[in-house]
Amino acid sequence: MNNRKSARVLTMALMAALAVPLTYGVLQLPTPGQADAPAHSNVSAKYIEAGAELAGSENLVTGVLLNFRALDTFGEVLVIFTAWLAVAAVAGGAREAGQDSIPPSPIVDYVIRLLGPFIAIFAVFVIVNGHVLPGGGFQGGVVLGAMLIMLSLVLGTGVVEGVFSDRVWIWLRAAGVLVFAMVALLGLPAAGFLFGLGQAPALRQALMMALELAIGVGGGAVLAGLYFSIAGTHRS
Amino acid sequence: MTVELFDLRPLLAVLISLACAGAVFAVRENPRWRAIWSLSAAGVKFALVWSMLPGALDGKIHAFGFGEVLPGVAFGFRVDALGLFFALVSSTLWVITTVYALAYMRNSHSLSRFFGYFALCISTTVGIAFAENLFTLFVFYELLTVCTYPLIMHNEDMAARRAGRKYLLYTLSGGALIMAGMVMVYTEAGTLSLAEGGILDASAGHASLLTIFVLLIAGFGVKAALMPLHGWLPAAMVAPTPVSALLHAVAVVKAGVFGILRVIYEVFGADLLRDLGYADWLAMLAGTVIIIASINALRQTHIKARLAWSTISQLSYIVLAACLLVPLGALASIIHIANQAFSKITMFFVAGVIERATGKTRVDELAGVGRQLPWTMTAFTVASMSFIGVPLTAGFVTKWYLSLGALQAGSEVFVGVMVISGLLNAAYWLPMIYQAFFRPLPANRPDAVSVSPMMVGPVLICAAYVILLGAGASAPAMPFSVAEAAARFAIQLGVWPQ
Amino acid sequence: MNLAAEAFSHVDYLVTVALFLIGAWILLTSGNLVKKVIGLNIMETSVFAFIVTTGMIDDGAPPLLAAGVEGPFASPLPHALVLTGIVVAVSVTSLALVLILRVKAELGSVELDEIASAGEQPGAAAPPDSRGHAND
Amino acid sequence: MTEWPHWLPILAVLPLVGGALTPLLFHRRPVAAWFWAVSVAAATTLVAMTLLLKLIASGGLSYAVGGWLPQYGIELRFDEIGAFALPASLLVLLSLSFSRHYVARAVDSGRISFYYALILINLGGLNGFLITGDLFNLFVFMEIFSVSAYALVATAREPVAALAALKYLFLGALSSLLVLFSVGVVFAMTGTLNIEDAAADLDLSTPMPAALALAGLATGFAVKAALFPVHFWLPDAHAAAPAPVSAILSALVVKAGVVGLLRTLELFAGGEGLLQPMLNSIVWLGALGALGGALMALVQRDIKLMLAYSTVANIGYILIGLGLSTASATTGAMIHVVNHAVIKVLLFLAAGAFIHRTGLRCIDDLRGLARRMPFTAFAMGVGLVSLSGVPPMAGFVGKWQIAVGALQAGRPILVAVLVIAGLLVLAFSVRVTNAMYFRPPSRISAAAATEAPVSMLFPLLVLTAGCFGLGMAGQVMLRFVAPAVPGLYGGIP
Repeated sequence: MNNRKSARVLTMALMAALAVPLTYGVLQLPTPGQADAPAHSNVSAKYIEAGAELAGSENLVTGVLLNFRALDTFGEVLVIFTAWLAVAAVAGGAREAGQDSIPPSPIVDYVIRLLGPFIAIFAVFVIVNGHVLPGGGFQGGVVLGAMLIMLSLVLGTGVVEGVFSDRVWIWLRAAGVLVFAMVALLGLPAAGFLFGLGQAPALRQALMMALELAIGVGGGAVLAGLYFSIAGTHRS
Repeated sequence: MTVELFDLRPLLAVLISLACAGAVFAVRENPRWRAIWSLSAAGVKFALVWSMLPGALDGKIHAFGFGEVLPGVAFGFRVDALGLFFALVSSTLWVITTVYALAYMRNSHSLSRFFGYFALCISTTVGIAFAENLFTLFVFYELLTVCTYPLIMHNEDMAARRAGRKYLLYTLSGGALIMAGMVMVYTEAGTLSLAEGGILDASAGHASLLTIFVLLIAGFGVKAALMPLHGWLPAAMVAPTPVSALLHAVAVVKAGVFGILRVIYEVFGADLLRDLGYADWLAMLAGTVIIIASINALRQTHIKARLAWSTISQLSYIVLAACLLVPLGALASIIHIANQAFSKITMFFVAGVIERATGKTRVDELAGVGRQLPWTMTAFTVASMSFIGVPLTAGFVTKWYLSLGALQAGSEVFVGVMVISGLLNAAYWLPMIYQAFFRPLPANRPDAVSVSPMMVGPVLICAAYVILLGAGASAPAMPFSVAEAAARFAIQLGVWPQ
Repeated sequence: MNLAAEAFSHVDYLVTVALFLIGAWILLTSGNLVKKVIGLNIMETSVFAFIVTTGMIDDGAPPLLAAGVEGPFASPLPHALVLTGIVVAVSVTSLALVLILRVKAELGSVELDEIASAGEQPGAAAPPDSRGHAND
Repeated sequence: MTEWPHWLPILAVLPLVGGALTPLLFHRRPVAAWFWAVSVAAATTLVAMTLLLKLIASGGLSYAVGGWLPQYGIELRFDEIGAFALPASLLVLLSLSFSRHYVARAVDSGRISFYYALILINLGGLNGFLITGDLFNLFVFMEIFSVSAYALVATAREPVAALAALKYLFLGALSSLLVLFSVGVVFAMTGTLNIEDAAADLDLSTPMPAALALAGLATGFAVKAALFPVHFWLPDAHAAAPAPVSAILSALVVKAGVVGLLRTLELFAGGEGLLQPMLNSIVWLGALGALGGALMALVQRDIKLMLAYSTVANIGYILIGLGLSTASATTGAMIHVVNHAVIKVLLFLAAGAFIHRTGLRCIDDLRGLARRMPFTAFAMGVGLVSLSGVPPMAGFVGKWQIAVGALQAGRPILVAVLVIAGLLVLAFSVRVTNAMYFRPPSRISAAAATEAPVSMLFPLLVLTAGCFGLGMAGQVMLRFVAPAVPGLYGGIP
């Protein structure tokens, strides 16, 4: 972008050229919020009318995620694991674990240590009640990850990362992918198709719970892993 | 009554020198084995091609098809009279050139690469001769470029690299033009096969027919050194003499001219071209090329440069004869392939001998060479007589039939062109002969180094052939009768002057 | 006249389109790599907002079928899609940040102009071939 | 065994799970990770082969994931376009077998297991992208192979690799967002995400949103396919990446963009009015790309940059074929997708072998290598000759069909473009072969180079045979690909 002036004008023109079809096209879409819009009458109508019994969870979004469109979620879990893989493969320079962070002020230190366990409980609650209340594997995983990052800020990445050995951390991060793969294979006997959870309520419930936990723990471990890599490389 | 015979010989003819090339590459720097491999392959190929002569004489056509690579695009060989004639000339000359090259290149470097690509060249030339359709012809045409490039680059010095680059620039763009032409022929005619003779018809519309004609003629014209596209030929003279001999008498230029013959007779067909009138323009171009190239030859000081320009003008003889679109013209063009090949190769061999024996390469240094190398210079004189068109030599036959053809086609101007070119040829060959024989040897000239018989032998054999072609033109076993068969096939006209 | 009414009812879409353009502008014109990542995130949020609004129903309840909850339910599909989209956004952003760290460590700066100008002198960002020894 | 339908999801899941397991099982054990990666890739190739046999035997295969029919869940479909998974898996297998020694030197030893994991995940994402029949699933698999591609570019040690990967990432993310935005628009208009159902429900009475979605999808996939104006991310990324990675990127990941365009054509098959302007612009951009790419390749000094620009040129050919929408042009384009993949992997691996042995990347430094590394030089020669489309080799088939298609569509200028671009490619091929065969070595490391190890020569040998074989197999592949064409253009003849 060395000749910044002409580049800006060029992008300005591009933006204007882009804006006209975008607005005009979007305006002609069916108005959002109308009950008769195609977005509600087609696939979503089927989910709402028969979704709960078929998917086995009142929270239809989790039903869609884990049951109807399980392949998407498998892809999803894999993308987040690939992100960690990529960061680990690309992070420049050797990463020394166990480097002490700048000690935050004692108040922040004390408050975080106090809140730590409560956040953990909340994370578990969000993961476990995914099929009833809004929440689920990803959301719980993010809360778990946030807690781990907060603690490593206070206690130092070395301490939090030292809780498990490298090998265990990798297995934790891959939990989401592995459990999902196993559930997918289990789908063959259960529902006659890969990624199927079958109609037997007890089995379906157990499988969904396993998935939720795996995605939660996996997601949290990966987010923590991302922070460790970024935090580690920063200092090297 | 042409009978289509399934026969392995065309395929074997191509594969023989391929195998020989492989063997030569494998045998690395062992001169004895290399000589044995090259000569035996040359001999076997010579025998194979000549074994097909009797069959071809009484109308049998040997064919070998591989099947379709793409819909309408097949890979196959079909030995018709025209193809066989070209293969006869090239395989005969290849035996002689191999003998000559073995002697000439004895102390040169990276000889296994030289003789390997030398053999590959001939296998592609025979492949071009036997191609059943434009696609196979194009494949071997491009492979010929790839095989001759290392030969031109043999000396690996600056001049060789520049000549190689120029050669590639011309021939590869020629290949691209043919590719475009081929695509248009395929879309217009639906097939690329040269078997039916005249696959295009007037329904294709003037614009696309003219484009196809220009693309194909220009594409093949590059290798046939038609005037605007000839730039690479004089530059390629830096290559060693056997390579120039092979390139300019047998393989590359003849492939170009052969391609033009195929386009005129088998892709368009004589009748369609007569209606369209494109051939007259090409004839005019060929005529001018004959004159201008001869004038240029006058100005050249190096022997090999003069030979190169004479080749350019001789090639246009063939194109001119073909464009007359009359049976005699076709006969003249086909027979001139042999005449020009043998005469020109004799001259190249002579130039090589002179260079080896006396180290002289310029025209004005030839004073007294006749006394030093009597036999070589007599062969040179015979070849010059053939180019000038003296009776009893090969050149005369072509000029004779070409003039008859021109009269039959009603364009007398080309008879004038024949006469003028004859005079010009005399103008640039006779002084050389005069200097060689009638000027005294300069005093301080060291006496000639003795030259191995393996180099003088081929010179004499080719000179003999030139006379044989001229005198025994209508002898039965002579290639002349094959040329007649080819002409009759090419024109498919009932009337044929006996 | 109906264009204005149409525009009013589609205001949510227009806002997402505006956000999309702002994000694109930042991504394309800012010289600082971190600003580019921010621009990318703005674009991602705008697309997710757009997808969620397609599934919105006026005064509809969220798609949780607990007993006793009636009324039109918002369609659950866009929410599932956006959840997946958000995770993709997180992974792309984290990879981008690590790459920026590496660029900073190896090329000395996160400003494209500085990297470009540093590129000219055969200093930090030497072209790969002249430092071929990396593979010896 | 071929009747078992569950091979289809396994085609995508196997490499993904295999890739995820690699760092778990073989962290810091590079040779074991290599064996694991090669065996997973081999297994995927076998699965792809069984699916191909099933496709030839009993036609297209549709699979409802999780047992849910398209109204509820995701539908996977295996058709002629999906069959590209077989060459893709095979080429990844060959690149993996090549990377054993190359990676040992080019990537830090601790990260080699991550490298193999990323390549397998990339393959899994690509296979998933090829077989999915669902728009959003298409986006998810695109993200999988894109994220792994960005990371793979950055695994190289050179400092410029991180910057190149970053540029690739920004443009890739931008194009993914355009695709996601268009998926949202299609969902808003039809309510479904299945390509087949969406194509049926797409009412073109209000053309503007459909045009918006079409433009978004086309631009997004054009950026992924490195079509001419938006190709500038490709040369830096492919030149900076390690050789096996640039082979996979140039041969497969870029082709996913082309497959995305094919899926868009399927989605909008009903609306000819919409498609025609897009197809025309693709043809002209493709033509510019073909000429521009070949010209840029001619002036490059670094051999990998040269090969990267020639990828842009070949993508130009393919998109000309696609845009022409005549039967022979489209089948020619589809065949050239496969043939170019084989040629480009051969070329990048050969260049990789040179770099591995001599550390030199400049074309002028590769002088005289033919004597020291005869097999690699021969493989590079064959690859360059096929790249330029000389008849008996693989490059000719696609180019011939596209040229014939161009003439049938009544646009002779495109034949000229193809022929001139072919000439330019020939020009730089001659430059490289000239340097390798006819010039004395000018660098010590070139003079002292030794032939590449067997694990590198084996893939080169297989690919050279592939170039010859594919050149001859044009007829078979044409008959195989032909049924896919009517589904693409619907109304247009």
